[in-house]
Amino acid sequence: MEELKIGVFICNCGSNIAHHVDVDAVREAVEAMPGIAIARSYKYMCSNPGQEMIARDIREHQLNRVVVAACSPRMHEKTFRNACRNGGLNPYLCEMANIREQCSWVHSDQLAATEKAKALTNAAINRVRYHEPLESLTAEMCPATLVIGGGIAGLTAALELADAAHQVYLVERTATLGGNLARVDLTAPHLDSARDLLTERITRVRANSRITLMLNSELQSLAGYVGNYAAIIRTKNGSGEVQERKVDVGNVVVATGYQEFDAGRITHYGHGKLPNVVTSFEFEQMLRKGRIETRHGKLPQYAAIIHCVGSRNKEFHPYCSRVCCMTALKYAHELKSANPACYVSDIYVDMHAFGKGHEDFYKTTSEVKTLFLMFEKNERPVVRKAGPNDDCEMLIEVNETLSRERIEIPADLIILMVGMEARADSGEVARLVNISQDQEGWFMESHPKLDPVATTTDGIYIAGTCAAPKDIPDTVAQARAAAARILGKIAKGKIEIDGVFAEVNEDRCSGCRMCNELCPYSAIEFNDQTRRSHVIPAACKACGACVAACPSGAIKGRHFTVEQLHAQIDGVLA
Amino acid sequence: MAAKKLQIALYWGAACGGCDVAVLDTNEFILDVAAVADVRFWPIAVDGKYSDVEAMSDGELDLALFDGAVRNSENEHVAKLLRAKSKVLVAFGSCAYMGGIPGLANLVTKDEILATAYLSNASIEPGNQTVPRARSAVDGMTLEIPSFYRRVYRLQDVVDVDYFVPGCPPAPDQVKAVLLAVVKGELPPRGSVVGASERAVCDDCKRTKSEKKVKSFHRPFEIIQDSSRCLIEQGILCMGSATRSGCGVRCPNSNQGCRGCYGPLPGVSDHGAKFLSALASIVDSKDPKEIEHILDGLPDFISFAYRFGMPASTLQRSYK
Amino acid sequence: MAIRVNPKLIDELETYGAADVQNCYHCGNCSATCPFSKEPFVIPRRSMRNLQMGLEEKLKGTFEPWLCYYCGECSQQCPRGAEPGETMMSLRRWLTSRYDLTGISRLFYRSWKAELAALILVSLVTMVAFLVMGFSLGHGSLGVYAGAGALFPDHLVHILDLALAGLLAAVLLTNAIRMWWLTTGRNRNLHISLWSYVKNVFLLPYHFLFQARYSQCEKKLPWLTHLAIFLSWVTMEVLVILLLERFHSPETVWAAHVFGYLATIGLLGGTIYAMVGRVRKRETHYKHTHPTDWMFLILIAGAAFTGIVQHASYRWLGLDSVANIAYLIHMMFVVPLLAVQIPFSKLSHLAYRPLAMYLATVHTDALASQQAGAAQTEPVRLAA
Amino acid sequence: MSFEPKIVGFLCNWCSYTGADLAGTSRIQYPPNIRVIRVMCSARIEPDFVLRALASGADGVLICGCHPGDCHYSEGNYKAMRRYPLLKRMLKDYGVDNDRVRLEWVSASEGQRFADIVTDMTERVRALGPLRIKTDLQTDMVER
Repeated sequence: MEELKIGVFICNCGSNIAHHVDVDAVREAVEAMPGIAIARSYKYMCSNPGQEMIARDIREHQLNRVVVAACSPRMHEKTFRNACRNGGLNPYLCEMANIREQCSWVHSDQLAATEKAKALTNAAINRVRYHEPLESLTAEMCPATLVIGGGIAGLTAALELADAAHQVYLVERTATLGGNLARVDLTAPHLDSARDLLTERITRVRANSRITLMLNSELQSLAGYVGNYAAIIRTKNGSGEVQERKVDVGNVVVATGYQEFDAGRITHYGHGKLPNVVTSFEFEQMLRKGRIETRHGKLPQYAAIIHCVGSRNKEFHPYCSRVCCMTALKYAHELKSANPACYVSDIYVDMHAFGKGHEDFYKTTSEVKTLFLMFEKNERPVVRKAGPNDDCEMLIEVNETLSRERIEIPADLIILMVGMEARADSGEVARLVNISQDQEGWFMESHPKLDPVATTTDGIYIAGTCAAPKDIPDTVAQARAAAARILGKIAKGKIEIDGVFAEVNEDRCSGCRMCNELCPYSAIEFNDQTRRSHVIPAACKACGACVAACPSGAIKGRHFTVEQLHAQIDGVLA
Repeated sequence: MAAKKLQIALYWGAACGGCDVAVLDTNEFILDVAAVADVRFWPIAVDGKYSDVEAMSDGELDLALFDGAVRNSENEHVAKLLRAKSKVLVAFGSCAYMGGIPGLANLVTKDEILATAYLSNASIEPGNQTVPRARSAVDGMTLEIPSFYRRVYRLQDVVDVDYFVPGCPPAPDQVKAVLLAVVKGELPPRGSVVGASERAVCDDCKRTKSEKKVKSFHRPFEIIQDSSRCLIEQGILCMGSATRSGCGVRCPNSNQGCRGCYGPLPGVSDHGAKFLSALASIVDSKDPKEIEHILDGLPDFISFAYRFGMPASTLQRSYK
Repeated sequence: MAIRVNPKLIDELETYGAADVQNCYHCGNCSATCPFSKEPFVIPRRSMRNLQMGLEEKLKGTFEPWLCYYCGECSQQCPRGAEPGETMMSLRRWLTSRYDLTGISRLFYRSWKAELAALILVSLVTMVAFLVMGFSLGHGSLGVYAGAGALFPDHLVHILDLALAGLLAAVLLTNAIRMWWLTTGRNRNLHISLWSYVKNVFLLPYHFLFQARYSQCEKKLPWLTHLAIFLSWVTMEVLVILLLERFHSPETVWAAHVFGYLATIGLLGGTIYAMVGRVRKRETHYKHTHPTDWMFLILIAGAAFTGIVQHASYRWLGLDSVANIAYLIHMMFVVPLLAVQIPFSKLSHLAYRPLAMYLATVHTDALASQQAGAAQTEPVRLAA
Repeated sequence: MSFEPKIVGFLCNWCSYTGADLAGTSRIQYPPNIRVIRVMCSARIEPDFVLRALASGADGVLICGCHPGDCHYSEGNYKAMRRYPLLKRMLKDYGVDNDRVRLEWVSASEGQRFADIVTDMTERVRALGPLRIKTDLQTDMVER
C-alpha cells in the first residue's frame, strides 16, 4: 500500500454546520491522526474556490486520499469527485462525511454535535484508507434499435431513427401497422383524419430501407445489456409455421400501446345485452362506414355519450384516460353534422379539455346544442330499455350533479367512452425487457418528471400509451424523445459503465451458485464449463445483494468492500 | 554428514485426541516421519514428560503441533512452554485453530457447566455433590489442579502461532502434506492457513448445483435425499459453500451436510455470520410471517453456525 | 322518481327570446353576481339548468324568474355568452303563457303577427263600439265633448271601464291562482301555515306600488324609470276611473289636473326613454327586444300622446270635435292595451311580480321553520 | 450524567438515507446517539457488520431499508427482510437483547418517521444500559 497522504476538508457551510459543530475542534482532533497530510476548514467547500483548494492541495501535497466533511453525499458527492479529478486524483479516492443534514441540522446540543461530527469524520478517514481507484468501463454501442409495436409511437420512433441512417427492427404482433389509431376515423379537436396521419407514416416506413419490418412477429427473448442486446424475434408466416431470427441491437423502444377497457364489465351499461349500446371503437367503425344508425337502421333522434367508462372510479381504474373527453366532443359534432335533428346528450364526470384548442372545441360543441349532464364518478348512470310509450329506445337514469336532480335521459344510441388499460400481456413484455410496472400495469419510467421515456434498465425506452394513457401529440413527442435519447447514445459510440459494480474473484468462487438467483437484473451468469459465476459490469446496478450473500466472500463490491465498511464501523465507534 | 534429524513435538490441549489419531492415520508414512524426525514429546504416543521439555533449550524443537483448545491453566502453560521451545508452532486441527467443539461451551457460563456436571446431574447421588476447586486439602496435603477458565480460548489467543491447520480432524493426506512441507522447508508465509484449499467445499463437491430457492429446512432423516443434487437446495443444512475445501468432501459424500470444520474462506472474518447471510438470502419468500415460519426449521442455528468456531466468532461468547 | 329530460324544450324557449342557453357550463358567475340569489333561491343558474335539461314541470313550478329584475349583471359576467339575463326574461314570457289556460298568450308570444292582428282587431272593435254608442245610444254629436249631448258621455265610459276592469281582474286572478297552485299549492313537502299567508299579505300592495325589490339592484335608474311609468299609469287609472267627471267640467280643477299632467309626462317620458334605450341597445337589458316589448311600449306611448292631444284640444283650444276624435283614438290604444296586454302578454307581470315576492317570503318562512325542526337533529358543534 | 448509548445506523442510499437527510432539511431534532453508515441497498448489509459493530462498542444497531415494493433495486430489501430475523434469533442466543438491533422501513419522504425511530430506539437502548462486549472481550484476554 503506498504511503497514505489524506487531505481532510471540513466545511462551515456558512453557519449551517458552524452554528452547532465546532469545526476547528473537529479539525484539531483529526489533524493528529496517522496518514493525515493536511486538514483544513473552509466557509463553503462546494464553492469554486473551495473546489479549487482541493485540486491545489492534491497537487501541492501529493494527496492520494481526500475526505470532505460537509453536507450529504447525495448533494455534493459528484462535485467533490470532480474536484479530485481536476486535481489529478481518481474520483473514487474521495469520501464524504455528512455533518450537516445528519448532524448540525438535527442536533442543537453543540458538544454532542461536535463529538458526532468527529466520529463521522473519523469514520470517513478510516474508510478512505481502503478506497481503491476505479475506472469506468466502456462498451461498444450497437447502432441498431429494436422497436416493439407498430402503432403511431413505434412508427414515429422507427422513422426518426431510420432517418438518422441507423438500422431499425420494427416488430409488430398483428399483420397490419397503425395500432389503435388505425381503428379511429377523425381525431379531435381539428377533426383531421387519422388515416391521413397513418398513411404518411406507413408509406415512409415501408419505403425506408433501413427499417426491417417484421409483421406477425413477437419478441421471444432479450439478453445482454445496453449497447449489446441480442433479441430473438419469432415470426408466424402465412402458413402458420414459425421462424426465429436473432438480431443484435443497442437499444429497445417499447411502444406496445394500450387495450380498451371491456365495457361489458360494467353491467349497468348493458353493453352486449342492449343492441344500441356501443363502445367508442364500435362507433368509430360506424363513422368509417359513413352511416350513423341504430342496429335497426334507424337514424337516432336521441344520442347519448357516457364518459369515464372504466376510468376514474374505485372499482376499475382510478386514473383518467385523458383522450375520451375530446373524442366524446368529436362524436357530438359528428352526430350533429350527420343528423342536425338529433338531440345529443353528453353524460360526463369532468370535462378534461386540457390541450391546445380543446377549450374552444368544448365551447363549439356547446354551441351545437349538446346537452351536457354531469354525474359523480362513483355513482354511475344506469341504462335500461325504454317502455312502449316512450319515444326512445333506452333511458339512462343518473343523479345529475349540476341540478342535483335524479333524471332520466332518452337515448336511441348510447356511445360508451371506454378508457385505456394496460395490455393483458404487458406483464410478459415487462419481464422480457426487464422493466417494472406500476400497480395498474403501466410500464414504470425512470423519473416521472425528469426522465419520462427512459426506464430504470439502461437501453430500454418506453414511448406512448404503454407507459400511461396519453393523446397523439404526447405519444409522438415521447416517441421522438426516445429516438433522440438513443441517437444521442449512438452518436457517442461508446457507453460508459459506472466504475461501481460487483466483481467475482474467480480464484475464490466455488461455483456454489448461491448468488445466481439473487440478482433482479440477472447480471450474474454461470459459466458451465469453468463452473464459475461471472458478473456483467454493464448490467450490474451495484446494490450489493450478491456481495453480502456470497458465502466464500468471493464477490467484491467495488467502492463498498468489506474492508472499507469494517473500517467505517470501527471509525464511527472510535 | 547425515542431515540432523528434525526435532518435533505434539501436544493435545482441550481435545478429543482425534487429531493425534489423524497423524497416525497417515499409516506407514509415520514411519518415514520417524525416519527423519525424533518425536521428543507426544503425550498420547511417547513417554516424554513436561520436565523433558522444560529442560530443552529455546528453539530446540523444529516443529510443534498443538491440537485442542485452551480451556484451563495447564493448556496455557504447556502452550507457552512449547512456544518458547519450538521454532514453528502449528495450531493443528479446528480446536486449536478456532476453538472447535469445546468452544461451544462459550455459550454458557462456567457455573452452569460445573452445576450441570457436578450438581444437578441425574447420575449424582444426593449428598455427594462436590465441585472441583483449584486448591483443596486432601489427607493433610493441599491438592492443586489446573484452574478451569471461565471460557475457552483459541491457541492464538494465548501464544503466537506460526501456522494453522483446520479440520476436525485434518484429513490424513493434509497432515502428510503439512509434514512434508515442513520437512522440505517449503512453508508459506507465517500466519497462513495450510492443509486446506482456498476455495469452498462446493468446488470439489460432485453434486449438481442449480439456482438456490429454499421453501423449508429439514433434518437429513426427515426427507428422502437426492444424492446427486446439492443438499442445501433440498433444504438440508450444509455449510459447504462457506467452508474451505480440502477435507475431500467427506460429509456431503455421505449424505450429511458439511458442518464447517475447515473454517471460513480467506477474507471472511466471521464464519457463522457469513453463512447466515448466504442462507437467509435464498429463503424463497417475501412475506415476513412466512419467513419466520421457514426459519423455525432452523432450531438453535447459532450452534450450527459456530459448531467449530464459537471462540473465533466476532462476539466469541454469550453475554447472558 | 327520476324526472324525464326533454332536450326539445330549449327549441321552444328560443321562440320566447332565449338564445345560447346551451352555452352555459354552470360556472356560477351569474348567481354569484346576482344580488337576489340567496338561499333557497339560486338565480339565475337553477332555471338555466332546468331549462337546458328540459325539466318542464320544475320550470313551471318555480317563480325564481319573477325575482329577477334584469339588471343584466349576470349576462355581462357570463364567460360563455349564454345570456342568462335574457333567458330569465324569456322564461318570464314562457311562464306567462303557462299561467294562461286559454293558450292565447302562448300564441301571441310564439308569433307576433298574431298578437298584432289581435290588437288591431280589438282597437277596430273599440272604435266601432264607441261610435255606435256615441251616435246612436247617447245621441251625442261630434261637436260636443263634455256634459249633456257629449259624443262619449261620462257615465257610459264609466260603465265600459268598470266592465273592462272587472273582466281583467277576473282573468288575472285565475292566472295568479294557477301561478300559486303551480309553484306552491301542488308542492307536497312544503307546509305553509295559514298565518304565514296572512302575516305577509301586506307585501302584495307594497311590492305592487313600489317595486321595492327593483330598488335593490345596483343601478337605480332602471328602477326609477319603471317606477315613474308605473305610478303615472296608476295615477291615470285612478283619475280616469274616479275623477272623470271633474275632468270634463269646464273650469280647470288644478288639484286634479296637475296629477294628470305629471302622470302623462311620466308615461310619455318613460316609454320614450325605454324605446330609445332599446334602439341604442347600450344597456344589457335593452340589448334584446322581443316584438311584444315593442307593441307594449307603442301602445302606452300612443295612449299617452292621444290623451294629451285630447286634453289640449278640449281644455286649451276648445275644439271639442278634435277632442272627441283624439279621445276615440286614445281609447283605440287603451282598450287593446288593457284587454290584450294585461291578461295575455307583458303587462300581466304587474300581478305576477308582487305575487312572486309574496310567495318567496312565504316559502322562505316555511323552509326556515322546517329546517329549524331539522336543525335540532344536527349534531351540536361547540365553539372552538 | 445519564448513560449515552452509541447506536450504529446502516441506511440505504435511495430511501432511508434520503429520509434522514429530509429530517435534516426539515430541522427535525433527534438524539445524536446514532451514527449513520451509508450503503447502496439494505441488501448490502451483512450480519457480520452488525456483530462487528456490537463488538466494537456499539450499544445498538439500526438497519433501515425501503418499504417492501419501493426498493430502487426492486428486491434488495427482501434480502434484509430474510437475514434480520435469523440474525435476531442468533443474537438472542448470544444474550444480546432484541431491542438493541432493529430493522425498520423508512421511505425517502418519511423524515419525521426516521427521527421518531431514532428517538424511540435511543430511549429503549438507554433503558437497557451499556452492552460492554468490547470491554468484556478485552478483560477476557487479561483475566482468565
